[in-house]
Amino acid sequence: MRLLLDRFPELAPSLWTDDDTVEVSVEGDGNVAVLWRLRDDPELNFWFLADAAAVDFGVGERFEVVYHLYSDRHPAWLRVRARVDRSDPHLPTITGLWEGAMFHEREMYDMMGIVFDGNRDLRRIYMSPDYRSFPQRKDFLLPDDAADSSAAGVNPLERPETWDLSGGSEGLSRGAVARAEGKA
Amino acid sequence: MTAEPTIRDPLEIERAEEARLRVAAGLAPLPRSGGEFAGFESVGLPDRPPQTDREQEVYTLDEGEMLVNMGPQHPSTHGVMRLVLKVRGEIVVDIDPVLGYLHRGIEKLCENATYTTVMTYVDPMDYLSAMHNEHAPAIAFEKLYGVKAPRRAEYIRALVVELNRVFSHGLMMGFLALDMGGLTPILYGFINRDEVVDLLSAISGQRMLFNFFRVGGVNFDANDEFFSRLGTWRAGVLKTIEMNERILTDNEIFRGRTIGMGVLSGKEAISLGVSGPNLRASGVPFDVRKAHPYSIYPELEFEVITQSGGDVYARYMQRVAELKQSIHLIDQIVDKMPHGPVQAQVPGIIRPKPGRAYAAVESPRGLYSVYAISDGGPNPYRFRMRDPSFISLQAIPKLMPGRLIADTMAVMASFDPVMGGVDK
Amino acid sequence: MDLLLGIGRFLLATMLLLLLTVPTAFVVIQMELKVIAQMQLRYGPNRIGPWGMFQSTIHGFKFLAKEDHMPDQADRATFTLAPWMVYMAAAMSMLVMPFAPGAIAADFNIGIVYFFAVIGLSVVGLLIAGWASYNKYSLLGGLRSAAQMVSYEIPLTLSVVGVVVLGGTLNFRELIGWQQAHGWMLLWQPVGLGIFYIASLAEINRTPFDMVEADSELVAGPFTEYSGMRFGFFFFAEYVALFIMSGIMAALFFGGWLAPWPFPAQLDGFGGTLYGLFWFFLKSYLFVFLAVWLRATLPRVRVDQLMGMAWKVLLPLAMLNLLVTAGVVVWLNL
Amino acid sequence: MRIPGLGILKGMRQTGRNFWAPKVTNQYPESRPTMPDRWRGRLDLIYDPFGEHKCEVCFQCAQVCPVEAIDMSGFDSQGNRVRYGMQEIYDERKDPNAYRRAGLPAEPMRNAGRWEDEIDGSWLRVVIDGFGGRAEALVAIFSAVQERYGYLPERALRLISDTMTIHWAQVFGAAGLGGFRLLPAEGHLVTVCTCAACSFAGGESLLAALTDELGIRVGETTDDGAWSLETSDQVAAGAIAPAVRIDTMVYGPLTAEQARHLLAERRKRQARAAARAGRVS
Repeated sequence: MRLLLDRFPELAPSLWTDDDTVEVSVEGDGNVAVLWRLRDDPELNFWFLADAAAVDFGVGERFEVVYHLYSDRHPAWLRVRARVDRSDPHLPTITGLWEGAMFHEREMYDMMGIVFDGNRDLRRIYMSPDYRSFPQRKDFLLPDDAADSSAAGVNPLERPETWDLSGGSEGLSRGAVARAEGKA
Repeated sequence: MTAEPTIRDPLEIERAEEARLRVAAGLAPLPRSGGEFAGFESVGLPDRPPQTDREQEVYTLDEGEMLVNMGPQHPSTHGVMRLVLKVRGEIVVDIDPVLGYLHRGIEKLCENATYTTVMTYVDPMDYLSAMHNEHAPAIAFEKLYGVKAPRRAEYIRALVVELNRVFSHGLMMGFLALDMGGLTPILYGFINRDEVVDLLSAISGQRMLFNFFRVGGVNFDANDEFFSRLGTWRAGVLKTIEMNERILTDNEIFRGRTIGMGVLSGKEAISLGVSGPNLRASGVPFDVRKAHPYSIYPELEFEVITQSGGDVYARYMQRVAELKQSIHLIDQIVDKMPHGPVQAQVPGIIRPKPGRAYAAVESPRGLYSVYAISDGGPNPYRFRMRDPSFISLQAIPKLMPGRLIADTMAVMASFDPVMGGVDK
Repeated sequence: MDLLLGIGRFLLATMLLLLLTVPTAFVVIQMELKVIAQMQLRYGPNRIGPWGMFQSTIHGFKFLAKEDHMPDQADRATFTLAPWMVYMAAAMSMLVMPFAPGAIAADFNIGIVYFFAVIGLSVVGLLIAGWASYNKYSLLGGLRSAAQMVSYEIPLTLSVVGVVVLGGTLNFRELIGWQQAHGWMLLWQPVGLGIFYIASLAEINRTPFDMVEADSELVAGPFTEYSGMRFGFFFFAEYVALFIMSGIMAALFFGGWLAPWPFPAQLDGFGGTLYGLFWFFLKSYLFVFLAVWLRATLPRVRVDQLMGMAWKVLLPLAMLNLLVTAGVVVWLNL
Repeated sequence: MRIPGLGILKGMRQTGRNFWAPKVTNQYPESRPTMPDRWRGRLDLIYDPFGEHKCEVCFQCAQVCPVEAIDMSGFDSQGNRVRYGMQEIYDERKDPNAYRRAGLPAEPMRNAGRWEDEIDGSWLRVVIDGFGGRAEALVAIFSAVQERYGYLPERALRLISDTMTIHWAQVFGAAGLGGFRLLPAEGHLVTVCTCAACSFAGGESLLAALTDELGIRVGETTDDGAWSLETSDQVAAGAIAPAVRIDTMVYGPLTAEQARHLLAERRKRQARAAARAGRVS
């Protein structure tokens, strides 16, 4: 961790540790540079991309693309969070560093609508090519599945007044934003 | 393939081009040509213009090439997956895997479920390693909620997880043989699987979708019935595996088809994100159980097995070796099994403090990880699962060009993908 | 009068043989179901009839009851012709089959030539089935069948030429007579036997050479688009061909209808026919059993390995075998 | 140095040996496997020693089913038909659901607006807040709702479930327990307890008195629909025997005289309420 701080003094404010995780945050387009240095630095050597996932923090908030890295030299997982603007979600691709990030990025594009610039194959992976929504965004609601689930009633997303997807998404986003604030 | 005539009337070319454009734009149905071979080319092309570079590359046909759709309904795609093969005769030129035929949106469903019910949703993902699917969320949620499972619970977890690995690897031997036309090993694999599954149902009450792990422990303690069945199973487990080994390992036809086939170097494998036995078969000693120990694995004695070949045969031998290692681990776990409770005091609906947790386990197919975010509510705010077979699938288009159609099946089976996990 | 009698006898024989193919197929299919099941630690079919004996019969009648479906863009004439051709190739080659003394439908002088000429016809049937179906899998399967059968025909025939040179005849009956006098051909032509067995498995598309309908790769090869009785014909033809190849192998290398001991190697009269039939069927079904056993054990070989084996191993070996045989025959002046 | 063919022979030896080996197939209908004690894969209802279903239609299984696959119906203690299941399979939610899955903008639910119309949501929330939103007060809240509407509308139950964060199945199960009506009905329901304790303590004469007073037999309704009479052996514990339940309230111990008086009181109150309603309208 000390080594990490030596190499990346600019990331120090965002450093956060858990008993088995070290976490840093970068601004959107800084992801490639940071990951590249993390991978190729001989002492850090985070050679394995364990996971790449996107998180939606609700309407009016931000996306985050979260990379989990592994290195033989360090006992902890390294989590790199890259912030993405929600209204204009663009991020440089990391398929140049790890080819295997291709399916990760296609999935993120399919589910969250984040566009990875430079990705050679950015198309839908699960949904059909003519599909228009991004299902894992928080403003994509599933009233039909959720209203009867065991958590029904506690989740403000499933109130009938928020069922209308087209216009009235304020009701839900308030709740989501409030909770996102509580967390972030 | 008959070659198209090279000299043609320009007007005719223009007309043909226009017709093709109309088809691409969805304005006209695909032409129904007669029985001539050229007619095959139009069938199978996507009915819209290609969007990405890669799509352009795959769906543009050169002279003498054609597209073959392998799947979604095909005898050996391990579930419902579609491989679009671009072939020149029998030689595969390119492959485009098309996924999503089994997509159920499990991540989204889990975000609408409580932490306990998540366990039931992840079960049918990678249905051959349901216990591993439950293990990762259990660890992640325990981290989030700040509770530790009792020691006996951890031992029972490790025990059932290794049992699950045994039948999964045993089945892989069978599937690999089946995709190469050998009928018998799969049935011997299922004999073993049935016994393990009965065992697991003796402890969890279910045969396939166990719903056994809980936040802070496991659902049931291991009872006498389980241990007595375990003893019986342990006495005979190596028999079916050795049967399969006798049929396959030294078989000249099997060796001829697998050795040197689909060689994945360690560097490529890392770059592609391949993990688990497939990565170790390429000589990279990366096993989450050792690399980032969880549960009780630090207390057990085992070595990370690797192979040097990186080909289909190495992946097969890696599975066999790991299978025996798992049986060895099961012996150790049963020897060391402590007494005590199996479930910490955790309410039915938990509301962890806001936070993030990442947990990874070594599933039979590789690194299976969960990233969970809590917002203080009863459901996970974000629940992300990384399924190893989803990522390993990317290796197949890299390995296949220049090989034959028949090898596609062998290479794919050697990666042992499970479509339930790939499609989430 | 003689001509009429001959025609009548021929018609009767062909009728009998055609009728014989169906129960033969039933028995072989039943054997395959049951034997593979036993080897896989299963019981196999055991519900229909005593010990499940009528399972394959029900299979056959099931084909009759199924919908006869033809793809829209299939070539109707050839699509219909293909199953017929494949079946006839199998059934016609039974004509020269030496079941027992006095039980050969057509005792040609050139029985062996006739046999290889007719059994090779099935490749045409498979090829046009693959082409007519308007299906890529069918097409690939059809082309595979053409490549495979054409290349295996050569070592198959060459391995038999050794037998013919030794026996000095192309007639099955005389060949069996020669074997009675000199001992089974097995002892004289062991290499030829090996080549013949491997090549015959490839010729009739049996595992491990079932490239043509490789179900994990090509769905069902040329048969993909066939259903109902058309598929039934292919299915039957496949198993009839298996029986025929086993029978021919018994005739060429294992003394045909001869008993394995010389005391009464064959008898005269009607009893002799029965005695011969018994030994012939016993030997044939032993080889059917062997083929089924192979199928239960082995994975499939790949196309290029298959062809490589035909041209690089079997063909030179068969040539060598022929050369040595011919040399020995000339040298010893047999 | 490998001898070619030896591996194949090894495999053939294995399959050949298995040809004679004992078989492992389970011949299902003839020999049934012994399932572990914990086996919970059975899909049938369990019977008690008297041959009755053990299921009490408590909906708990439907509640814990994570994928909401259980759809059940039955009769509650009052003989009302009760049902728990995913309604959207059959009616209003189906179409928007399909639209949304296809990624198209979905119309609002056809019936969504009726939630607040059918019941007075704000009033109900006040009631719930009045009880502090505690789960123990569920029965009291039900009583208030039934007082107002004459039965428990499903929308009200849904709202209670949502507001009090109690699972729907629990709410619905509690509503099925005693005295609550899940379907609209006129009048009052008088239930006389016929359990052993009540019978010994004079339940028979109580029933006779009520039959006489109302002029109907058990299981019948008066001509104006105001009163229904029935018996049950589960009205109350024996401590208050003999007991009578009128709608949701349980009274006891009662003599025949007290029962007549109780009915008269309720009739008066009903008349007053009717008069007040008449004035307002």
